[in-house]
Amino acid sequence: MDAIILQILNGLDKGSAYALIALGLTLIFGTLGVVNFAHGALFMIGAFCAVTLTKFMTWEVATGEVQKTAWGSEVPVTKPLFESWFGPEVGGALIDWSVPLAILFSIPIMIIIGFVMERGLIKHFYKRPHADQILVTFGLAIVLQEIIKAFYGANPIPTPAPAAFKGSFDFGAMLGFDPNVIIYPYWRMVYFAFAAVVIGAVFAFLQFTTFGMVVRAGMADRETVGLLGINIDKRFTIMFGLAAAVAGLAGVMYAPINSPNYHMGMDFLVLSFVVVVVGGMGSLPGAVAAGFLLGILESFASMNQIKSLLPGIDQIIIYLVAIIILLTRPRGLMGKKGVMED
Amino acid sequence: MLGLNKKDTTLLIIVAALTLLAPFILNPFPTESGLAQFNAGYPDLMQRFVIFGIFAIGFNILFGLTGYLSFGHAAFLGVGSYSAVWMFKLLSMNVIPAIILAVIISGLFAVLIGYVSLRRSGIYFSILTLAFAQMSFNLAYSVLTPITNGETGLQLTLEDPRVLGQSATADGSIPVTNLFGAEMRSTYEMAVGPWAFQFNMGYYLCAIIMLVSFYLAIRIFRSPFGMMLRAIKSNQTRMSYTGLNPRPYTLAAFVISGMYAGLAGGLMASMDPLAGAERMQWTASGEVVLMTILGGAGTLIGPVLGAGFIKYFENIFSKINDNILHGWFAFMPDGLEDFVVTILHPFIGKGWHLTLGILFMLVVIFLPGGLVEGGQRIARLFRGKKSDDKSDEATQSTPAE
Amino acid sequence: MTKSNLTRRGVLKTGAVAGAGVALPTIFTASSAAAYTNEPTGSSVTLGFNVPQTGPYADEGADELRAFELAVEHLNGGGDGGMMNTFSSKALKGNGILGKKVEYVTGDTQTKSDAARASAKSMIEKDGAVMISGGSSSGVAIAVQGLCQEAGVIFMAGLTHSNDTTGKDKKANGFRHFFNGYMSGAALAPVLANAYGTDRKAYHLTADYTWGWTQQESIAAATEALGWETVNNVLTPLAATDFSSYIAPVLNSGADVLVLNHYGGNMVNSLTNAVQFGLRDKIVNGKQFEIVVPLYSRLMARGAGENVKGILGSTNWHWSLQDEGSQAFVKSFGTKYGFPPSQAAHTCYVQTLLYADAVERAGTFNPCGVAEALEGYEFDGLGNGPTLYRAEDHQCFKDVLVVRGKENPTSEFDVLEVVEVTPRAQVEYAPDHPMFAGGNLGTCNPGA
Amino acid sequence: MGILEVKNVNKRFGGLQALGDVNLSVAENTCHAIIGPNGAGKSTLLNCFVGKLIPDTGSVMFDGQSVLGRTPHEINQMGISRVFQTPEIFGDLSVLENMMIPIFAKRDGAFRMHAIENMHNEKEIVEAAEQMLEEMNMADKRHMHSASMSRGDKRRLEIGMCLSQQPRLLLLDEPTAGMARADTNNTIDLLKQIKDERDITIAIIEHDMHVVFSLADRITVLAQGTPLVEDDPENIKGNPKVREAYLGEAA
Repeated sequence: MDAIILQILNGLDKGSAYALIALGLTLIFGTLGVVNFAHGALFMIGAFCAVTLTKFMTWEVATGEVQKTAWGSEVPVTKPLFESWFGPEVGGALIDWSVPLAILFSIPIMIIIGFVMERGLIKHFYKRPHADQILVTFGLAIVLQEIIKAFYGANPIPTPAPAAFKGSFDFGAMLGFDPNVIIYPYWRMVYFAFAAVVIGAVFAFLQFTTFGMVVRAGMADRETVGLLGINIDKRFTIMFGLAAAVAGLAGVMYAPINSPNYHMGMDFLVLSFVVVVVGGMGSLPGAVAAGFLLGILESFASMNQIKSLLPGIDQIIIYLVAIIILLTRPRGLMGKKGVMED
Repeated sequence: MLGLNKKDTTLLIIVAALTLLAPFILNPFPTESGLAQFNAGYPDLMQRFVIFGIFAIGFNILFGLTGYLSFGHAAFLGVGSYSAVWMFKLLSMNVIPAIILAVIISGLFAVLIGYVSLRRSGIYFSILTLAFAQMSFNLAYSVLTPITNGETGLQLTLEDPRVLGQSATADGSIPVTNLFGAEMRSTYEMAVGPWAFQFNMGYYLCAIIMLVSFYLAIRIFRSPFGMMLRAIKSNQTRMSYTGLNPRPYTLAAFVISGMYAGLAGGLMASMDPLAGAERMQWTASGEVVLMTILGGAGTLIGPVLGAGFIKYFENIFSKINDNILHGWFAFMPDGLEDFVVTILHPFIGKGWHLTLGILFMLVVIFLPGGLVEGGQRIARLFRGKKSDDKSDEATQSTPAE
Repeated sequence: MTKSNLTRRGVLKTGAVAGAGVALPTIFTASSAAAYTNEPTGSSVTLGFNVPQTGPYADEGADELRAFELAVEHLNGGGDGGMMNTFSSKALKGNGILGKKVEYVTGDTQTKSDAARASAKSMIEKDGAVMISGGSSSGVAIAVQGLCQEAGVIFMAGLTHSNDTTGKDKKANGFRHFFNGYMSGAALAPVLANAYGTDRKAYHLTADYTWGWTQQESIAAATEALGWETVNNVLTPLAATDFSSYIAPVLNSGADVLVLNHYGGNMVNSLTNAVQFGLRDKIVNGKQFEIVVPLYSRLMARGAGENVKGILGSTNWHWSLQDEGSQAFVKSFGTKYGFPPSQAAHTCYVQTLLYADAVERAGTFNPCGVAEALEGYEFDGLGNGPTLYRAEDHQCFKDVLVVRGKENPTSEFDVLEVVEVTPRAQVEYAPDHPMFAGGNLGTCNPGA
Repeated sequence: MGILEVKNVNKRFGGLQALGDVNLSVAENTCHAIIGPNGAGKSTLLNCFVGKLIPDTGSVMFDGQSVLGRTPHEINQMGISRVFQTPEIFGDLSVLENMMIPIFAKRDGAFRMHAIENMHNEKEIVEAAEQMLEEMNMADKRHMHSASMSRGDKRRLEIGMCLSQQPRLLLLDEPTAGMARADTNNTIDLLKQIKDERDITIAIIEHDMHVVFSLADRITVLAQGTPLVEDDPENIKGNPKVREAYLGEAA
């Protein structure tokens, strides 16, 4: 029982990341009809927004003193930029909170990146075959990755969460199990809550604003919306910006969970496509549901009891589930007819 | 000739000439010159060109004709390689049984995956194939290690039985792959002036198999079957209301292209008897998709061009380093030399991915029909304005060209 | 800067001049005109450095490449000579190898067996490389080692830690300077027993591929011999990025030590996740919960940030070593690049020098001569104390470092501190040790 | 006994009764029209004939054999061809190729692996296709990319493709929907000609009364999923029930 609760918690957390990425991807799929292989790269750039802010705050500025290094050369003694600006206390606190602060910093950046991508490139590919879209967005993803690699190298970069969120909470003790049986890190709880808020905000935005209504109508029937004389172009751009922002936010908050590296987007790309398709093309609730479902199943599959029964099941569970769902439900969990079927 | 019309015969002859003369064509620069870096006429890369050409030709039979985008084709390549290496381990070092087994096993594997995946179309089909291939890869890397030798890749050892051959040669090494005694690695070298050309047995075997595959692909493209496949891509509803069952057609195309992939895998193992699990990863499946689209999906020669393009960058550009750049630009004044090297630095060596990514974007933006369209535009340029209309018509009436 | 002009076939030049446009059938099997594959006949010799330039290990590969460039510079008489001055053998004179100027070509392994072999093949076939070195994973090392055996060139392995490289997959043409899983276990276990006691229950998380398995086997055997109990060993997928579902059940298993048999990105993520779960703040069985990372890479450890503090592991070499050889190497590397070298860089530099030295001593580039010169060779002054290249399996035997994540790092390079230098005698094993059994070195292949 | 016998067909979609107790008999070599207001269930009924839908209860017999549970291509092979509301042709193929495919299907059945056979050896098929194009007055367009033709031409091609299979029953689903007057008249003329010159049964669903009364020998009026009346065209015109349910509304 405790093991199951534990894996549900883990699954919710994994699912949060899957759902957030899949949400943005399905917005682009569903509204714009574009197969965006660069979506993983947007997630990665989000994470690097956090890295960049942390790096900036801790930029080493010379204090004027000089010390000798172990490998023989002399280097100036330095201290972090924010500490020299705001003093060790305020500066230190700001540095500690750099990841949450990066949210503010990343939203405008991601939206601008989304706008530029859509206006400069994706726009010209709406009417092109999916194959061309794959090629151009894949090319773009490689270019974005390589740019990040040129600045930050290939190794992961530690981006810690604020000290207040370090450590874990003992659910076991709270629920009456033995202590230490069900523990869960604070930051992962924050991530889950954050994901829930972002997902809720996106749904509310699409549900309760005129803009959202038009977009939902556009997802259902693009031609009619076009016929109504609504400037769908501008809205597509905004949608792309929104999707980029969601992917970016997912990345920013993910940075403390796993140190970001330049290819983290590619690691998530295939998985997020699977999630979107299992959820059903063009369905936002489907993408979110599939994200959580696959996250939880993946966690269950990594339980020792199950692994000893079916060795290697955790290696393939996601794909296996995807196959089963697609064979039993032709359009995924909540897919709409006719979207991306040809 | 050979049941082909004049245009296709010309194409086949051109391709045959290019492949057979590849050792000359790919080594245009004298060995001692700085530009020798761009020479691609060495056995391993030439083999790779034609082997990936076969892979892409086969993929195009599925994707180019039926429009079904498989994202798991590398699985068949991997299965073909494993089968071939097992044949070398158990039977003999002759490549023929290995290649035959590779084609058969990958064909069976394709029947299995195709039968299930083809129940869905569009992106759902793509994801099903992707899921199967990723499962194969993940299992091959871990749980199936006794069969696949996991991370390292399946390789030959001195202890292999090789019932029809020998476990080890007289001098205690592992025997090499051969075709009835002719070693795949044997290379004839020819020096002409400052040039050096290498003629490799393995390459010519691959090249001939590639030409046969290419010829078969032309026949399939031009056959009633090929027309049916194009009809499926065009309108499946009409297809079934015309009394035709699309499923066996798509399955046949899927299996044929799976067998092409298996053939490529078997050849790869024959040239270099090691089968790595990475061959089955989604990136490898993605690579053949990119090759086909880059060259021009649905065209006969496009996939081969795309395969050559990507493999060239992977093998040639990744080997250029700053040192070599300095060598090229040594004639410049020091400051300028360093400046030029600094500018080029991000695009070479470890930056070959970046160059490739940029080229993907440029090609797809400016040449919507892939490299083949680039070729057509150049041809049109040469032919001049007077024949402009004609060539337009030609491309229009034969969309499969 | 060396001007590399990639001469391969000096041998062909004569023929070419004479033939002047006429095809001259010189040979029919691979380079049979020469005595061995890619025999250097001109004034220079080409080495092939095959390192990961793309993918997750690109930074490690870049560091290896720096070390190679430095080694070539020193071999050709440039720079301050580095470890050539401290090396016990004085055969190298700074005039290249056997008087031939050293040139090199580079390639990208992509950390994939296939790509690595393709790249190595192109170096052998196109560029005429007579030795291949580098690499950052065991799969790649074993694949390339097999290729070099077939092609008849020497392979000087880079970073490869699997027992198999010089165990069941050992090859006569391949040589490994880097230590292995067994040595990690043998060096680490006593230190662990000292620090955490002999009554410990260990929970292993192991990367689900050959390297992970051999390391887990080695560590478990070594720790069990000292009284530890292995509670569980869970295999994790290579592609895993989030290890939460593997780490969460650890506390519940009754284990009080977590052993992470992961490398690179896997290690960074699993360690970060484990610390996130607060495992190290827990008391289990009345003891402080501990985490162990048997194979450390400083470059990668940096990615885990503060999480490595106080965590024990082993490493092949570390720049803070105070012996003369290490100091000389750190100095010349640091002067040239501005930061200290990694263990991967050290191994690659040393392997290049060892190869060059063996050629000098053998008086030939012939792989069989070189192999003979390396087999059973005792040397010192290359940073790891007195070292033996054992003839039976081509594995180097030398001291192993046990390190700990530093509590108060002074710079981003100052991540690890050396806890103990485990003497060579303690990590030695018989060539037919069960963990290394099943292989066959075969005979050296000169190609041709 | 008609060539197509529909008995007690019911079909529900969730709470909606789309078809309720439909009985229908189409006599051989006649043109039978099914008319009715929007949402009367005409298309649902047609889809039950071709294998796209399976009724909840009842039977659909073609020439004495049940079509239920068979796939569209099997039903086509039995001798039923269908023309769609929006012309369904192979847009990426040339007109001649479009015409060849149904002829192949007629000759070779639902699947044949003719992968390396040469098109040049299929003279009979090419000739039959050319001849059909001749009959459809489309011979001059044979090398055109079929997607680039006018809607009227596409319709003509689609009908030709169906006829080339020499079906015993031709199903027409609003063949003139969305057409200009001139195209509509051309289509009517074409269909009349087909009816007169061939031994063929036609079942037509139509909205346009002009078309219906120009072609039909017999008319069934469908309202809310149930047949209201079945009679000859003259009687239908005067039937007050029909006027109320359909024509009245249309007027």
